[in-house]
Amino acid sequence: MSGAVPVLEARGLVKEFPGVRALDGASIACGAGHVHALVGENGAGKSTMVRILTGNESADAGEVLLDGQVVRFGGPREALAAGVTAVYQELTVLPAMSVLDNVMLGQERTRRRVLDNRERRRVAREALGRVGLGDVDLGRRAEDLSLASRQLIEIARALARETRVLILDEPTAVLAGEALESIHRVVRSVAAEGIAVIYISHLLEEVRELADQVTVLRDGKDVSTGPIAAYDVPKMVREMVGRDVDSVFPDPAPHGEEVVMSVAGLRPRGDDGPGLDFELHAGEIVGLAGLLGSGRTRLLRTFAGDGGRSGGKIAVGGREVRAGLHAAIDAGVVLVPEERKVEGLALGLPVRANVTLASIAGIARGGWLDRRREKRAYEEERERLGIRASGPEQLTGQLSGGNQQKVVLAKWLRTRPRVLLLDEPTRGIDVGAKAEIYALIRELAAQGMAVVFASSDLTEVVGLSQRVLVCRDGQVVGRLEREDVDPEGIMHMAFGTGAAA
Amino acid sequence: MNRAGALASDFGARVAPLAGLVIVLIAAAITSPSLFESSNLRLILFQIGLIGITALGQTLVLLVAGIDLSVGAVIGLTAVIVAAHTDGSDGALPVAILLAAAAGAGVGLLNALLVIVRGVPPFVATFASFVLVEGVITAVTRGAPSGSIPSGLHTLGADRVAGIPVPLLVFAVLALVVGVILARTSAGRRLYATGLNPRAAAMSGIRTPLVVASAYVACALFAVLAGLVDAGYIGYVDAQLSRELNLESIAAAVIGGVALTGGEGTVGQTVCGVLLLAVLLVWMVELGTGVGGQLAVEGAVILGAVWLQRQTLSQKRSVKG
Amino acid sequence: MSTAVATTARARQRPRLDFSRVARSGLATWIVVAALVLGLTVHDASGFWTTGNIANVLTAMVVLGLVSVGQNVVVLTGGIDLSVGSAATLTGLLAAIMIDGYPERAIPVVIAVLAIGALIGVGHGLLIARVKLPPFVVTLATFFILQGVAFMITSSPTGQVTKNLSNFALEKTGFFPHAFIVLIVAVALVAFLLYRTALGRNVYAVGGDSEAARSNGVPVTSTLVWAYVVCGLLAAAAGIMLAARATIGSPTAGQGLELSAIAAVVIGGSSLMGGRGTLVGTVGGVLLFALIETSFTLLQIEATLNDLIRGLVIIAAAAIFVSKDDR
Amino acid sequence: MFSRRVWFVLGLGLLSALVLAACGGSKEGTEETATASGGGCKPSKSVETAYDKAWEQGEQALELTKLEIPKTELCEVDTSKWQKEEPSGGYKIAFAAQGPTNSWAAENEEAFKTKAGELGVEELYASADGDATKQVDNIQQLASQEPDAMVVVPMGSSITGQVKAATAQGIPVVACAGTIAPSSGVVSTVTRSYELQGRLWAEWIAKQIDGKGRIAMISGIAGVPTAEYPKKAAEELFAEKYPEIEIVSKQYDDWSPTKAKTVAASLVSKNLDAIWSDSSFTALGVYEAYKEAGRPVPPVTGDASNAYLKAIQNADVKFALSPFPPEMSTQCLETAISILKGEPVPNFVNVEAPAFTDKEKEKYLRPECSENLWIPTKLSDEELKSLKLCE
Repeated sequence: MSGAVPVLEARGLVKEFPGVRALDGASIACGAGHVHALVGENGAGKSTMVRILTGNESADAGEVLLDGQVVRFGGPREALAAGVTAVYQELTVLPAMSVLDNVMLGQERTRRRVLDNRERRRVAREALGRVGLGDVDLGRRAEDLSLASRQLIEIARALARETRVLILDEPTAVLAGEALESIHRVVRSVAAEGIAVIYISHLLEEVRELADQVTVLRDGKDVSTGPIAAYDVPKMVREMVGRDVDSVFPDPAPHGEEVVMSVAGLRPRGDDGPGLDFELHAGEIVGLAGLLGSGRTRLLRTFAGDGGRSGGKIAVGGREVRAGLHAAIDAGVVLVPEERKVEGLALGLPVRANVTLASIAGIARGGWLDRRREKRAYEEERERLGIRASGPEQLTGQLSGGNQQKVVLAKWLRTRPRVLLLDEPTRGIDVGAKAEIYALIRELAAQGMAVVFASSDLTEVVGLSQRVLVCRDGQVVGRLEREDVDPEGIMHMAFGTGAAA
Repeated sequence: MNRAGALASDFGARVAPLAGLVIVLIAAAITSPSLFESSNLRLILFQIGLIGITALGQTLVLLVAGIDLSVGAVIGLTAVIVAAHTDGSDGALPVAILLAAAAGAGVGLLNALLVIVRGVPPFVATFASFVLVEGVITAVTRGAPSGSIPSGLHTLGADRVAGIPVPLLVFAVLALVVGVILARTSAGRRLYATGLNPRAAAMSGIRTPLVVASAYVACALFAVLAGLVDAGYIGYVDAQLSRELNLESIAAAVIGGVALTGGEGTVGQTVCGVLLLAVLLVWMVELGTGVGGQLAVEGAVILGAVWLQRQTLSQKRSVKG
Repeated sequence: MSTAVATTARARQRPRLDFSRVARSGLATWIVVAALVLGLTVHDASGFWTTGNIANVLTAMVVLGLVSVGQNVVVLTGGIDLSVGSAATLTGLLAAIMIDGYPERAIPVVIAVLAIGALIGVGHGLLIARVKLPPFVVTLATFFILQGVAFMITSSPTGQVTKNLSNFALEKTGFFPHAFIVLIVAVALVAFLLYRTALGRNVYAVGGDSEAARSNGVPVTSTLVWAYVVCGLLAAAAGIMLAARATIGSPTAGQGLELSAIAAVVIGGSSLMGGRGTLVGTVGGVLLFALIETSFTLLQIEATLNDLIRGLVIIAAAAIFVSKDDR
Repeated sequence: MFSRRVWFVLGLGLLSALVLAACGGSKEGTEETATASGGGCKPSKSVETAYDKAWEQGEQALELTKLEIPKTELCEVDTSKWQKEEPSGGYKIAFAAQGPTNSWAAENEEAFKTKAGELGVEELYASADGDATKQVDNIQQLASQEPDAMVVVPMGSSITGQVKAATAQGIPVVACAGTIAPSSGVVSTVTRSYELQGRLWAEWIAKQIDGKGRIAMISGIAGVPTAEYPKKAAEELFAEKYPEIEIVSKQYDDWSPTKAKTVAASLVSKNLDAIWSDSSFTALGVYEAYKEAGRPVPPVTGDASNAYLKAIQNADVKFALSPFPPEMSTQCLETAISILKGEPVPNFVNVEAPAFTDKEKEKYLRPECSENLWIPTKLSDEELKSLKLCE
């Protein structure tokens, strides 16, 4: 920053919610043309800081400065007008609206109060071009586009504004491969235009590659800040969690010989391919790799009985399982979905109720809930999984992402499943909690549970799996045993560029 | 949020309708002391019973993020069926009640089918079945319901036990039963989970279509019971009443604090709302404000009650950030 | 560009002809309308295709159309307005009372009454957007309050509109009732508002996801207020039309309009969750209702069957064309 | 900032509009004469006599002295301008009816239909479903099918303009079982007089309590003519003649037995001396409510239903009933036909129906018939059976 006044600076931000101090004197300063990474565990206060910087929330104490002048945003509109734009972690693309309308959302161009469609198209086209979506049909509904395109539309929307500070809140959390690269390209070019970028990510390698500066948040405070060169990944992790996390991936125990689930000629609904043959052993951990939309999730869901089959058979413990969610659950095949807030939890229920949601019959006697048994169940799972909640009565919606994920896991573990299916088990979860979940998966496998997980995070796939299936265009195109697993090979298969399979 | 905070705001949400009730009671006591004479009190108690029974059913439907506008039609249907089948004879009553219950359950099932299978918004689905059921009644009775209500139903609608109207007792028992089911059984838990997040509930192995259907059928059956109570209360087929109970049952639950978005609300809150509404209705008649004043005050109280809840709720919500 | 994008795009590109798409575009109701018109033509062409009958259908569309179009704007924001019937009643009554037969007063009173409708909308909008009360409850309350105020003013007919006004409401040229102009103008204005102004885009955005809209700088509060203002204005316009047709003020004139209006909007393919729906569909829904109502008299259908048929048509239309993801 | 601007603009608009509106000018005429046809109405002794007859019957039956008949403009309408040769298929007469929303309407429409069949009239029917807004459209639709004449059972005042449009189109309109504002141009009104009903009940009440005491008034549906006009007539009478009668409470019960009973129950504690009401639903509710409270039932009024007579047949209750007979629709039809034949018709036909008190209850009770029957009925036994009203 070489002494120049930073474009955006926050000093000593404090924000308190009833019972929680989300920010406790956090500061950050970002100069023009720089990419400033903001990292920290979930619940460290990153999102709250973004919400304050963008006027969505007002700080209890501390100040925000723009070009050295103290500003006080009354709402997002004022922040946007001042040139502070954010692209949020949760997509704010409106599915029912066209690409054009989505890019122009909140910044309509009008002439004498009437929409100026020519100008709108021009602006949108230009912004989309800057994110590499130059040839997309402006009239298409956003819901018809891929997740990656929608993420890019969000960025285009920000670029169409007179933006001086661009805040990107985990823009790559849902992306992989080329899509990820294209975002990186966009970020670099935006910074090169002299815009200050605040970049939030859990992918620390990405941060190393992209950022000029980094600020680490922990417990609502900025514990460390400096040029990225001074930080390697282990150091960032150390600062984030306040301790060393040496070995993220413990060594796997060899799996058993018993076949828990066998799949023969399985074709998910809408699939006209040759069908999948596959055996899953007790204690085995299988990773499903592939690009977004490659059919990973669909395959996982077909295992879980959700979505129907075009053909094929699944047997668990030698007994055939009909298609259907309930049949699968009864057979001990359960799915921890990617969208835990949408598909995993009733956020308005207390934690104890979500823990017992799938095994409600187990804590009821003849339909009557046994409160004490339920509390005991909660305590058991809290200990086993290290759920951090204020108590069994806390509303699940108030927990952090990692803890919510643990509650979903707990919900299924109480049904004593034989096959645990996980879709993006650590998406949006911080490093500390990730390690805990990896350890847990290993432990469950060691106890004889079979695990299949799908993930976009290659490190995760490589580190955790004993076997990897690679999907492309809805089919399993490659199988790799642990000793053959390497990231490059997986990518080749996923893109269909290598000689493999 | 810590536990004490959660409890406090929960307490607040619960207290809001109670506070409203107390305010109305005090205002009523000041403006028209005669409201608390025995005959008026009995009337209030009866109103609590009649509105309450329908409001309980409505609560179940609201908890699964639905709404039932066909309640009134089912009440009318019940009276018509009982009158036509028994024509005043007590002997035929049991069968008539079964017929009415079957018809009511049929309407509930129709609602459920439209909502679950076809995904029609509950508001429209139940409005459509309201029109349809009223249509069936008119088509079959040709506008003039035949037969009469057997005197046996009088016990249910107009008798008193120890000075307390039977409908109130029925309501009290039902409220207790529904309250316990919601709070203490796995069925109740499934209902809340389904209302809060149907997708997550289904993914957790809960048969959500069954849960939703049960709520609609139960609501219709409560309406049948309300129809029997009403028929017993007056001893005649009342073709006019039905429309009002639609709105009143919803209003009672909503005043109490049951959310229209599903999964939020308890029977206790509904009971509070019912008490408030029943007192209000009788008080307005007692005041003699005229129909205009009655409607205006009713509207204002609904607004006030929800406003009060909003104040306590806004604290609770802000935690999410 | 990126393969990931391309891959998923290809998988989704296959053209699908499913009901929900058709329903959302608002075409579905027009298919039902066409079927109904065809049926009526086959059944009784000489009765249906008379200038008189067409005028009847168009006339029956006016009041319901006005409130439905207003309702549509509110529904697009994810809201609902249960008070339109009461608002129409009150404004119509006020118009008749204030005009009271003085020709000079007609125009200012019409403006004043429209302003009252708009004020009702501002009230709704502020309670919903600022105080954040649920629209259903707010408008249920005002449904009672506005009808109550109407009854407080009078419970028997009173007031009188001018001859010019009532003539405008009652006269027709051939098959074209003059009052239909009001509906055309209203639909044109609202269409302009929805599709050609920033406000219209914002209405869809707020209905689609109000949090997302807010954080992207869409003025959510004012968008909501404007939506309810449009709804209130059109309810007042409907009230004036009711009064003009009645020639005198009645405290019960608009009762029951709200449910028909909501039904017309939903059957027209708009989602009660907001963000999806078209004006074309809503107008189709209104036409459908007008056709049903006028057919009862045209075909001399046994009166006891009216409600039954009405119920069956609404259920059938809802069950077939209101698609699952529109919930 | 947004809303403040809007408030300002709206407020300003409202204010200026109101100021403008208040500026003088002259009022348009309301065409006070009963017939829009203008000048075709001659005073007629026979019409006046017929009108008074219903009043006299009431006076005698209710044992009232000096029942004051309010001034009404009565005359005989010259109908020659509507005279029309009867077509081979019979006259086509439109009937804008209430629709089968209750037994009164069902009987009303059945009677019309039967009579039309007898007279060889082609009936063109429209149901308003009890809704005035719907009836407005109905009238237009009926008029567009060019009937020879139209009979309207008015649901509310909002139909006035559309009726006017129909009369302007040259269709003679008969208001039936209710009144429509004179500005509508109806040729003749055939109904039991609202004034008669309201005043008859009021005078009887006054007599029961010797002109002083506390009473309540309960009427049907707010804003509906059949409920509002008798109430208005009674209120005027009480105000003029009986200053010592205090009207403690005015309520509506929507003609719902349940509401009637709950409203009456809330009045029990008010120590009323009598209750004025416009229907036997209400009278029934009053009886039930007082009986349940264990209090003596106050004198009550209403129209005449079998349900009420059945309920009180063994009880000692003082009441005065004045029927509002549903089958007056036949008289409406006859009037319409007279108009088409060019015969002079009265501008107002006061439908005769026997008012009676508790002394005559045995005479009018029909124990073999349903509660839904309105008495006394002129429908034949077969018709009653086909409507499932009697055995």
